[in-house]
Amino acid sequence: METSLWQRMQTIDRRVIYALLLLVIIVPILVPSLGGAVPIIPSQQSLDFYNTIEGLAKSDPERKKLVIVDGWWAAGTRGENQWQEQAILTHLMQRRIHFATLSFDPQNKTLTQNIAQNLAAKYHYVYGQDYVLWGYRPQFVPTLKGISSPNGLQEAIKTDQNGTPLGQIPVMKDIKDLKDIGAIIEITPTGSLGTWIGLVQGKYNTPLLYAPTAVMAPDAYPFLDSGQVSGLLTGVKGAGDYEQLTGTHTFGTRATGALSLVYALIIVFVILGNVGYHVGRAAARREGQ
Amino acid sequence: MQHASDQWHVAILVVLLSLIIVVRILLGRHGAAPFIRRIAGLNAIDEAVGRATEMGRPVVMVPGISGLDIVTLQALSIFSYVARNVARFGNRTIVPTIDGLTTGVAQETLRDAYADSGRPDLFHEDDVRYLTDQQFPFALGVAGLLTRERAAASFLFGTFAAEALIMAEVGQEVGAVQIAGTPSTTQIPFFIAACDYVIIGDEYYAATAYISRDRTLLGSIVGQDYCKLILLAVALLGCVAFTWYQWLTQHHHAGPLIEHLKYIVNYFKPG
Amino acid sequence: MSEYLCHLFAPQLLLGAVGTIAVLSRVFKENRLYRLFEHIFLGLALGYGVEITWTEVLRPQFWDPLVAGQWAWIMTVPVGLMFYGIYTRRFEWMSRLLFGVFFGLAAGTVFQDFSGGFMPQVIKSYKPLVPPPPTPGDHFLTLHAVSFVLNNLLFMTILFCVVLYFLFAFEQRNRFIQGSARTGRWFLMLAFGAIFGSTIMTRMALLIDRMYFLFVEWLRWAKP
Amino acid sequence: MFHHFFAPVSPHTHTAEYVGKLLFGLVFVFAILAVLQAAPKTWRKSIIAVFTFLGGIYYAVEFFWPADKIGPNAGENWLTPYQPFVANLSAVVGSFSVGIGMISLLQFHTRAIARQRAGWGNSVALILCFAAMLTFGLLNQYAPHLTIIPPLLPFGPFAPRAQNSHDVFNFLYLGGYANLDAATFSLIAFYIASASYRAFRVRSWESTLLMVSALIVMLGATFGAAITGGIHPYLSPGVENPWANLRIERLSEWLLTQINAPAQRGILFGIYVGGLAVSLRLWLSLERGAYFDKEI
Repeated sequence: METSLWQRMQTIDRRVIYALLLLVIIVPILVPSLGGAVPIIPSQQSLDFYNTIEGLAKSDPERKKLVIVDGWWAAGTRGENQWQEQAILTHLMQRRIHFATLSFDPQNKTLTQNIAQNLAAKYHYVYGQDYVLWGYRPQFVPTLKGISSPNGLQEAIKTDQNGTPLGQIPVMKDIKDLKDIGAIIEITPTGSLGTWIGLVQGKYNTPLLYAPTAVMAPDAYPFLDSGQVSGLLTGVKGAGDYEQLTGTHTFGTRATGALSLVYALIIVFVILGNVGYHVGRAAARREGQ
Repeated sequence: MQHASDQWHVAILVVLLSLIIVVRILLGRHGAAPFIRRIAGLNAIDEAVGRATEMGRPVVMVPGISGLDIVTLQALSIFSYVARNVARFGNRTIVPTIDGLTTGVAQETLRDAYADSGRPDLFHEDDVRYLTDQQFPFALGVAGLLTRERAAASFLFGTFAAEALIMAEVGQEVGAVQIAGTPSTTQIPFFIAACDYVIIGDEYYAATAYISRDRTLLGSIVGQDYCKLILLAVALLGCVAFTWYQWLTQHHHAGPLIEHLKYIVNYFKPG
Repeated sequence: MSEYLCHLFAPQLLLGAVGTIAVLSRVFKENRLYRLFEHIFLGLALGYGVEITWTEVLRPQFWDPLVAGQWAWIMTVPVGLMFYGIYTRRFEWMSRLLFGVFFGLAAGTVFQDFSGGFMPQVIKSYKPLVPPPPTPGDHFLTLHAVSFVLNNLLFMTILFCVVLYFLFAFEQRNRFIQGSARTGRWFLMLAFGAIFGSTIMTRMALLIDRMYFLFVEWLRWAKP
Repeated sequence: MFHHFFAPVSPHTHTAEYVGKLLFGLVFVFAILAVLQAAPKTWRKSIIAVFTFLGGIYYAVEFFWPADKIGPNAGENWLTPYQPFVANLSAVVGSFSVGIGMISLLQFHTRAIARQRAGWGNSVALILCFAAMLTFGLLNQYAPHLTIIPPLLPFGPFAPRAQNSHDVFNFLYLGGYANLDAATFSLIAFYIASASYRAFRVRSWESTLLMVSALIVMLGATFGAAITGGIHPYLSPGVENPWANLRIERLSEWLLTQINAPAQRGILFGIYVGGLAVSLRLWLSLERGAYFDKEI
């Protein structure tokens, strides 16, 4: 018996699916113009993230405050977190906001340093004047407790990652405690959000911005509702949103384009399977009669 | 909470629940065998084993990716029952493991199962195969094993994480009948998508009682049901008390009742 | 050109790239290269696992203290040897003895785990069915109040139905109980769908990252 | 006195005492084991039950014993300080089992090679990789600067500089292991695509619910916002649009927080109670099933 079109639609060879999947991922990577052509509509949460930084740039024209960028990601989740960090640091540098980076993963120190230094060269950011790399701290909770204690920030961090005392770094001169922190950005694949909220954010309602991997994002929804988290970048889509908002288009944009195509592909396959299944069944019933 | 003295009432409740379970276990040994409802996925085990035999291809059983803990032990108990049937049909069972201790216990379990069914000749030490103690190499090893042994049935029971879908889809690809069960909630959707039958949530812990009909275990299931009902009642009563309390405070009532309700609401609250 | 070739054949990068291609080729067809790399992977993992056991557990917690004078650690060696009883009929029960201690250790933590890990979840389920006092300047007072109550009511209903579905020892003769349990299963399906949907992005990001590794970092066919 | 006996002994200054105590320790434990072995076979089940109970008693008593409310040790009782020791002890004894799996695997593959079973070449690769990883992993710890490959050529991929054991370890770990790990993880992307194609069919009410919920969450994460983008979140500045709750990303968020959260919590009720029951059965040696029913 000849297989009908409907039957073929519900039994597409898995290899066809895999080949098309690879195709929609590879093409946007190799052809940036194509990857960038897929429209990206920033989500409300990404917009909130962006607007928080913009608001900070406006409310603190003398750049007295510092933004803490905390990274907990390593090579395993670089596919998501690397592009988030790159997009976020780009935005901070575009608005010439001073920032400090902090890592709670030993690998993250080097990864963050690479991103920061590459971007610093492009935006003429001077180390020590405009930004500082605090480096790796093995102990999460004690460090957060130190940062949030009155006038305790310098004591908690002590030196940057090269061992230079913070007192000798110009950008850190007037940063004494949480009141001098404009925002905290957490880029992570771990469930560290609750601790930041509990120990740090609540003290002076410092804006807390969260950039997790996509699987971790739902954990943040209750805190977004309550206003404890001011913005959320979800995985690589969040990075793409952010590149769209800041007008820089690097790999994050292409990856987001690829991601949209992947989702579209899966949805098309689901539709094909369903149409084939139902029309085929109806046809079979008619034949049966 | 780190110690019972942080919140005595919580600790007392836990002791009470434990006592209920132990008492029901002891009671279960006497009198009529307790009732247990149908669990569809477990009924399919025999069908899967039978089909594997018809095809003349082995049955693969994966006891999850955690070490030798309570979840893995449950899986091995289930496998022992299944392996007995497999042996009776004169078929082979292959068990890849991720943990040295599990390997030892699994070898013993299977050897006994095959001996009990009168087919000790069919059991080979090599069929319980330690692969590695790392998650993804293990998944890749299981995928290779499913393909090369052309498994006709695959049982995935135990703790699973992201790698679950690799094993389940490869099993699907080679055409194995698949039955999966796990207390790892986040992997259940992927098992539903790729397997023929899925044991959900704590059906997993009921499985040994269900297939063995052992009175001790059935008694334990009864005790567990009482515990769940008590905990549900605590949650529902807490909800009612909280609602009442909010209502009274918002309507500017004061008095002893509101204090009582506040006490009830905060009874189990930490700190 | 030669700089590019040197880059392509840099051993570490080349091994990673060929290994990645070999593993990914599995989805199209089980092949020899894949099988080779499957075994390479298992071998590396086994060696790594043994190395980690030594450097992260045995060396710092056993060997270093022992040679520094804490002689009593030597007593763990005969105890550890009990595991190997499984290889003999005579001493097999010794391994059971040691397994028993480990089962006991694991079981002993259950009280703390249940009280500290699970009871807070029960307490978090006290959802009030009365809306909080209105915030001034709210344009949709009634809507917010109604949705607050409905959402909390839904929460309690789902919890109730799902727990009922997981009762095993009671015959569900009662229509209400039967219906609730069935509804519980439907809610479970909605939840599982949501989990499925929310996991896809992270998984796809991993594949995109692998392609980035192959085409951008290794082949350099596109700019980073 | 007890404390004094177990106190550390310097192997350098008190060598004789150190060696003597080492020997004593070994003999002492072996003697206990010999006594246990000599006990009548019928006692064995009870002996195991007693040891199992003793194994669990530390954590149980540590939990139920009242903790100090105030003072320097607030939040601790007299057993709490031993927690790291108990954890260390069980980790050390547990790691001695590392050989069991290794023996099983190496046996399997050496046999495959000896009998030249199909694919025995792969078994050779496995054993070589195992040996290389173990050797260079340990060398990387103890002698990272040891030269392994001298500078062979002044040019080419094998760099003009010598490769030390740290470099070889990186080749194996970062080049091999880490990349293969990432590649295997990314296989899931393929499988998730084929699984959703097959599973998301309007076959029954249940599979429809699964599909609809998954599709909403998927759309909410990417271009779904475009579909319902016409619904503005605000009617005018500061005034919310009530219809915005129908935007796909809001629906997705609602599914995850209002449907998924309570359903998962319901599952947790059963899982924690089930875990409690199994733990109690194991601890009190009431467990039944293959491994536990066997006569010994």
